[in-house]
Amino acid sequence: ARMGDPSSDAGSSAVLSAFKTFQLELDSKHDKYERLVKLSRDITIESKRTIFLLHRVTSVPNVEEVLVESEAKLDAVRLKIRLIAEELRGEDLFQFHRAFTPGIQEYVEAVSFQHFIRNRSLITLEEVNSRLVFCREEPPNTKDAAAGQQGAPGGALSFQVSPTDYLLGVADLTGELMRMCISSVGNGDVDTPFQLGQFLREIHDGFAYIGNTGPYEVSKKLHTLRQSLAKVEDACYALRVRGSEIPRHMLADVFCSRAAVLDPDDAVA
Amino acid sequence: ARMGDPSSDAGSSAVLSAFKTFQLELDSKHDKYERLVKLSRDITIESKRTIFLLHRVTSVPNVEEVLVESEAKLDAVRLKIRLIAEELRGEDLFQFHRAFTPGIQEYVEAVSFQHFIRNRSLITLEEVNSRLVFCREEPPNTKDAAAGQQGAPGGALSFQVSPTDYLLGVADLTGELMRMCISSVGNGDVDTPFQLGQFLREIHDGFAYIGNTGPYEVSKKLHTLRQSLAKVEDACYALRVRGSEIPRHMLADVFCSRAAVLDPDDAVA
Amino acid sequence: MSVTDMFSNIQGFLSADQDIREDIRKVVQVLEQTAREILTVLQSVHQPSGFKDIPSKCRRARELFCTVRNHIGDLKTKFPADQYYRFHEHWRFVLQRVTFLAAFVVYLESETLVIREEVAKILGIEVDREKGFHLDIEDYLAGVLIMASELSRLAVNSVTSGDYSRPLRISSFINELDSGFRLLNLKNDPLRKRYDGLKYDVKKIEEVVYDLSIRGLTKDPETGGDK
Amino acid sequence: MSVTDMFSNIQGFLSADQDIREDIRKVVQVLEQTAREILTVLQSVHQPSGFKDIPSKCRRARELFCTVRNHIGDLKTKFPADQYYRFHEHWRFVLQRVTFLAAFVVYLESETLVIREEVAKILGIEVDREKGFHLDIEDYLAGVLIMASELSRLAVNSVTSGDYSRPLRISSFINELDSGFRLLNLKNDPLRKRYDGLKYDVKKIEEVVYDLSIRGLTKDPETGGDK
Amino acid sequence: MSVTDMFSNIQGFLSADQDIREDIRKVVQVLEQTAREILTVLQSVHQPSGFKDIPSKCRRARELFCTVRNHIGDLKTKFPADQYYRFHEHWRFVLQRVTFLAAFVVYLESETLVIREEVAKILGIEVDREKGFHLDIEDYLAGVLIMASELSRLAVNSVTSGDYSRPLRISSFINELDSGFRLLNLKNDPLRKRYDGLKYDVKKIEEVVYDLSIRGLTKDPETGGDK
Amino acid sequence: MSVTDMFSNIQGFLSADQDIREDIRKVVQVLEQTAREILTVLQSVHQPSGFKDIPSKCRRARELFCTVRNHIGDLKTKFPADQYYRFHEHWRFVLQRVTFLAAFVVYLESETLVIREEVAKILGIEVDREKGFHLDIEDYLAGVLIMASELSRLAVNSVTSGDYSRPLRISSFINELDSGFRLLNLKNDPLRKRYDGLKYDVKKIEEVVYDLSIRGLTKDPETGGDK
Amino acid sequence: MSVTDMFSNIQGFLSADQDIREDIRKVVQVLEQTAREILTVLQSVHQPSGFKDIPSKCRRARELFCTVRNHIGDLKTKFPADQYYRFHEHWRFVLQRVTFLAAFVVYLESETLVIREEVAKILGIEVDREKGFHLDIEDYLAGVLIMASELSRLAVNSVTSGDYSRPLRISSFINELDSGFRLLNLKNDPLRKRYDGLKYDVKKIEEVVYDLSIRGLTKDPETGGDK
Amino acid sequence: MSVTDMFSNIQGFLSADQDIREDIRKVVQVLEQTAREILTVLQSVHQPSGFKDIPSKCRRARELFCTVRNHIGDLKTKFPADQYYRFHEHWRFVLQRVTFLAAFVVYLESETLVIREEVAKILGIEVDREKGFHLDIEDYLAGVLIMASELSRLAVNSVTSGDYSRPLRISSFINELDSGFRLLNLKNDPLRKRYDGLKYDVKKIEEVVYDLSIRGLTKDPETGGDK
Ligand SMILES: [Mn+2]
Ligand SMILES: [Mn+2]
Repeated sequence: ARMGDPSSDAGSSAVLSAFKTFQLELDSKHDKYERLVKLSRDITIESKRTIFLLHRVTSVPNVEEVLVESEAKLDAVRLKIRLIAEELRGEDLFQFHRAFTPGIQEYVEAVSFQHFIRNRSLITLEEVNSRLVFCREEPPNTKDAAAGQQGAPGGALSFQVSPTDYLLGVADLTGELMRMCISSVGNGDVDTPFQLGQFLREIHDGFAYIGNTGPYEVSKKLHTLRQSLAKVEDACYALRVRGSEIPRHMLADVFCSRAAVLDPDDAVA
Repeated sequence: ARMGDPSSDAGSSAVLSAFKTFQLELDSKHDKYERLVKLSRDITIESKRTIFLLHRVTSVPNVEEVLVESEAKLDAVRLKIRLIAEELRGEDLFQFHRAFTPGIQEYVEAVSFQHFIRNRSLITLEEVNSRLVFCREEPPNTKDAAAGQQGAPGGALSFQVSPTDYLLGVADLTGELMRMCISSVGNGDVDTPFQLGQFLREIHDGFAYIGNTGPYEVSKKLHTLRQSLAKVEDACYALRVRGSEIPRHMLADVFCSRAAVLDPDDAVA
Repeated sequence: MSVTDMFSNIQGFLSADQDIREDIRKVVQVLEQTAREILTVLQSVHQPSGFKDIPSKCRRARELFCTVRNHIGDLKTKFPADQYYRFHEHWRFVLQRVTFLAAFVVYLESETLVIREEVAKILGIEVDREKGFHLDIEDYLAGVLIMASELSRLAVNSVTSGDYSRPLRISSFINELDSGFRLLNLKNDPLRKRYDGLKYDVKKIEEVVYDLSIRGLTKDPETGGDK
Repeated sequence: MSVTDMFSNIQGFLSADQDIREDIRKVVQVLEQTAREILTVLQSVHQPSGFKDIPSKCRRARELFCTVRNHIGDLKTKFPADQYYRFHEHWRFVLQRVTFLAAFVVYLESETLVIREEVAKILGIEVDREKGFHLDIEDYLAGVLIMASELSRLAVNSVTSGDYSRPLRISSFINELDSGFRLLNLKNDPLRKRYDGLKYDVKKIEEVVYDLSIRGLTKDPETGGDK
Repeated sequence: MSVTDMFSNIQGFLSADQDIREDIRKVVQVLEQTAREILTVLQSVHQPSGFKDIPSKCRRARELFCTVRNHIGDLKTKFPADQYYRFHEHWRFVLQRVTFLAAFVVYLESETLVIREEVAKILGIEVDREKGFHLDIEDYLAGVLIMASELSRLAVNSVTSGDYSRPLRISSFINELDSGFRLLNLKNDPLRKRYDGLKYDVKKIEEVVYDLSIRGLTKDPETGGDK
Repeated sequence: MSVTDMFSNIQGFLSADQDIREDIRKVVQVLEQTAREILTVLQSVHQPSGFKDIPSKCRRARELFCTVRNHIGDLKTKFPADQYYRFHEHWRFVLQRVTFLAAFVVYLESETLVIREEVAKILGIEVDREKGFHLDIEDYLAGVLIMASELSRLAVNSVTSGDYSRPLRISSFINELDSGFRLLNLKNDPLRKRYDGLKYDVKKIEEVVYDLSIRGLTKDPETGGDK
Repeated sequence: MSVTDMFSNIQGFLSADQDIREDIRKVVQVLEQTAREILTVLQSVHQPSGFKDIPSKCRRARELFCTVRNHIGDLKTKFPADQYYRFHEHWRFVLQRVTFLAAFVVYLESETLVIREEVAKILGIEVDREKGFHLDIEDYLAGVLIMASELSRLAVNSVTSGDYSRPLRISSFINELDSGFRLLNLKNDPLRKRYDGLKYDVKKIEEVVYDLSIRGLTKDPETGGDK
Repeated sequence: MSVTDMFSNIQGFLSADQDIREDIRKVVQVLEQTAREILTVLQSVHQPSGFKDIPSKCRRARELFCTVRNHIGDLKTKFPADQYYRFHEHWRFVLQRVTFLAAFVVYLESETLVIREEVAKILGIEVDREKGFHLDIEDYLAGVLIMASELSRLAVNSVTSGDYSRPLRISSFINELDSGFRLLNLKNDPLRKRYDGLKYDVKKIEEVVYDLSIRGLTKDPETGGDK
């Protein structure tokens, strides 16, 4: 049962053949890990692009169009997450967690940003996860038979975002909210900044409540979060202060649309 | 007497003309500083080259030749130090200390290395400084008249190495001593390593005595110094241990010269 | 070739490299000096009096760009043409500065965004790496972003000088720039950080426009038309 | 669900997680204490006197492995069985230590490389992840590498104790191990770093063998050697 | 001389040096305390009430400068006169602070830039190095830059106190200062870094002037202004 | 005594020490949890809606301070009374936090600076070290400085919520605090660094007051007169 | 009490504290000086000549410990007895140094491990915290570990000086020490790090013994038998 | 060209750069794999059995260098030829490794120092930067230094295998190499650090030669040697 036994003639090959099986095991693990890293990278890139796209809502007339387009992009991302879920079938999810956590966090950031734009509220972890349940019936370009074999009997394939990844994604979301706030102010949109201020304060208070009881990565992001909040509060403040100067009768005109601000002919009714 | 006085018409030019004189003062200071930095760099390079040259003593038959060559190199370095002394005539030496300290330290390292090879002892600060007194009579390629004007009446021009620069140079010397020790062992020279060990221990004890009462830069070098000492002590140890195996009757032959070790015909008498 | 000869050769190579870097540093230093002079010329547009003779300031700056071209011409001779990236860090910073200055001059002259080709021409360098000493995209973009920040300051000072229409023109220019940058997929690199600063410039300019519009100052005082 | 509720939920999760980690830490601490005791038993083989009764030391170590098994049994109860890798970092270090100790005992007993299955048995754990608390392949290999380093020390001390043949056997054992590891495609991970250390162990042992052979001490003592 | 003797000698030198530094540190500490007191006196000009009696505050500060002169007189006795730069770092910071305070007092009194000679006189020191304890040009300039930053704050608080003309005067003063500094060839040293901060002060003051002008508050109050 | 016996003894000492630290850590953890709860209650004053019922929030915070007192009471029992400074680092951070919270509550209630005696009373501890578990001066000051930063945020958010008079009151409070701190001779320690932050808070609030006054918003809206 | 009065009070407290620290620092400085003198005396045992008169060196060191006791006696008067841990950091380092020196003297005299009680006696301090200025366990252990490293150097230099039996005795002493430390449950603190260094000392000494034994130098030269 | 079009273009450039780096990384990875295989082949020369068929091992290594050439050929296609230094860091490490392997093969075959031209030929690359993908001097020298360390190990193992003449030849080879490096004026860069290591290799080999000579084993075995 032992290797390297000098009494056996094939002793040398015992150790070497053991290491050959180790090699196989290590390689297959590494390969899976690498595949997951690649998927994670793709997810990160696509999520970042979605966020970029979503920032356009502050400058285009048709918000719904942007939301529809972002939904299509996020669908593509979810197909990638499905591939992760397939890789993890039967595995201990945490064994490969480090491989895909950056992508998942970025997805949470993107999907929660979209959710905020649509609903002005924070998407819950349950809502995030509910979009990551994949039916067996619709595998993209795969042979139904093979997929069926892999699937749990009668069950759907699903991916569970961990609370920590959710938290980290939401922490990054606050940076995007800050950027959106600054853009909104620039574009003369006065409602969004105040909504963002309120919302960001709630998230900030939530993180303050968790404090340093969460994992280290969360605490690390608290500083940036606080800076984002300060920028948004400053922006709201600036809007209020400047708004105080508007003659009452002009108010409607000034804020009726972005065009009003830019078109000098309409500026004074 | 004040600038920017709004009552005066030429107020604007008062500030600007003041700043023009500031510019002249700053520029001349910076220029002097830069000239000193360049001199220091030249000194560093030439001193390093001298040290490189001196390391050859462990591998060439004629040590004196190397010493003579190194002396010529150090003379050239001293001419550069003379130029520094000239730049500093009438100045506060410490105002420009940072500009030339690297070069001076490297010179101390080189000259003390040479001194050790020749005398197997530590050059003193006084000895270092005594070589840096420059007679007015022999300025290299300068008009005698001009030099005469600058010189102190009847006095010689001199440069004083500060105790700290001396210390820092000696601290670096220990690294070179360690390298020399390793090379000596490699070349079958058994006396030098023991002399080096003794000498390095004395320097080490000296630095230990000064401890952290010196400037920060000195304390910083203590660790490297201790490592160098350990390497030399290990080398002496190795020599002793190996030497213990030599049959008594062989001793003379083995250590009579480096050639003996390398030439297989002479190895066994 | 003996080992000794070979190592002597090698030492030659190493020394040459150090000399090159020293030479480059010297040229870069005088280039920085010239860049500061151009900046001083252009800075005066922020002064109330400065608004009057922008054209003459631009002419003066254009003259100084001759010196820039000479220095850069000098710089090119200091290292083998195909080792641009080996020494890039040495001139990167100053190249971004002069790009900013070129972009600022062009904006002041024509209120348009200078294209990379034109910056290259002003600096006497190339756009295509293959053709010689060139202007890297990242450096061009960095220069443009520095200008954006200068324009937000200009918008503020225009108002002080009583020019109420310039901020509106700056605003639409900067907005266009911002849209352009949004198209880029910037990594978390220095450029991204600079770009994040652009949003504050946009915001500042919009606040000026806002201040003007609530006071009815956005109309052209004389003729009511666009400039 | 309000933002506050959401964060309360998560806080609940985090607290539970922390409690689990606290429990694990406690068990790991006593496990480390036992590991240190086994080490103390085995360390004495480096002493000149220690060479005489290696078997009795191994027996004593085997007894202490009972305690190890109990502690690990305790550890298993502290977290959900299918979340091994979530808490892996907590016991990774100590698991590598006890693997080393098991491998060392087996080497001392039989001069063979312990296989993963046997380590698992000694520790009372599994080899396959699916079957329960198991021994990760990287942790097994790390433990083996720690032993290699201990063996290079043993080679040195064997000579001191006058045993000149053991270093030769250790040398061939370590060489075989080295060949085995060279088959593996190690990434830039901790294991790779540890494996880089193996080179020093190999070199050290080679030098011991060198010292013996230059003195003619490598010959078999029975058949006409020097000693 | 033995190695031990050599090191004893040097140790003697080092101890003496440390004693000097200790003495200097003590005087510098009380000097800093006085500087803080002067600052407290002058800080009150930022308060709405403070604008009324600037002259009396300046007088009070002038009195405290007597103490400063005494402390500096004390400081001079602590080290050999010709080794100013050897210990420069110890008092550099506080000398810049008191220069700032002197410059601020002079500005408040006369709205002019204090010249170096006058700062030296206020502090009881020299301008020329040869004549004794002197004010380094870099330290003088650093003190002036600290004042610039204080003036940008003063511009803001002037508006709060209803004084709309002071920001305009500060603006033109600071602009002149900025032009002056742009003449200097600053290296990448601390002064350069401080000067980079001046840009923010300039910008801040420009924004105050902007706020005033867009509201028509920059007109002379006597001749038909808003107020 | 044999070496082994001696080390066994020592292990006894070390274990006892580690147990104390473990106990302290546990109490500190729950104390931090309570502190975070109080913070959550008080944070809501930054919300527009939060301004309405500051008194009720303060009452709620006061209730939670009961829990704080209980936890600290518990903490005192965990270590010998005369070893406060041996374990100081463990509770230093949380003590500064709860001091900040106490100071903030008192400010919200009465717009005054809480004195150390009162903080001690709120936390159920002593002021004098000799009398028992006490509040170190440095920790008290650190807590006060954290509050200053919170107040600058409050000034900003007050304006957003339409309360234009609160920033003026905060401004004069912070100015008084600043003068107080200027009396202190702080070393280059963490406290000094925190105090440097106060300058930014002062400036920030001054800018808020500036923004209000240039728009004439500092006047009392009802009566139209100056305050 | 006004804010100003309160801060004046506080300044009083802070000054007193700073004065204490200043006093402590001064005594610690002279204590360090004496420690360095003892070190210089003891360092000479590494010289080939030094081996001859170890006893006289130890006597000289013992004399200098009188001075140490005086300085520490002085130190005790500088702060309230029950605030040992408040100022611990100031003397911690030097206390570990003199503990090392005491341990080294005792080793050189008797080749035994000094116990904490004896160190305390040599230094004129207590073992029990309750009784006065004492020697903390961690500081005692740190001092012992510094000595271990010095002994590994001594083993090397003994061989160089031709003393082949001392390394064997050092080896068994260090092994015993190592076993002792293995009984301790050290946290990831500075002591743990130092202890990790002990492993290298053990290995280093083993290699010295190895070098001696492979050359047959471990045998007693006079009698020719095994020891 | 509109601003939008221009920025779209730019985005294209940026993406291309990232793709290039990704491609390079992939090729470098397989190149490292091949390098490890060659190393495994050559390592066996350290084994006693390995000495017999060095030529066949070298032939096998030479075959594998075909694969190296293919991979490097592949690498060249991944980026524009004149941007070598832009991406240098990506392949620097592996290029030093394969240079070492080439130098080692050549040494084993002919006991000469491979010149840069020959390494370049073995790797299928250029010596002159102008001609294409080339071998930088620093990388060549680094590779040679890695080989020196391998040779010191080979000297030790030669003795173990009973080959007493090889260490002498290695010794004179390494001495020549050392003299060569002494001609270089190395800065304090990575190369200098590696070169410092060479001294230890020299020392190690000299110790082997020394061991052999005091035993009279340095004579040619055929003509009257001991063995
Ligand atoms: Mn983001
Ligand atoms: Mn050196």
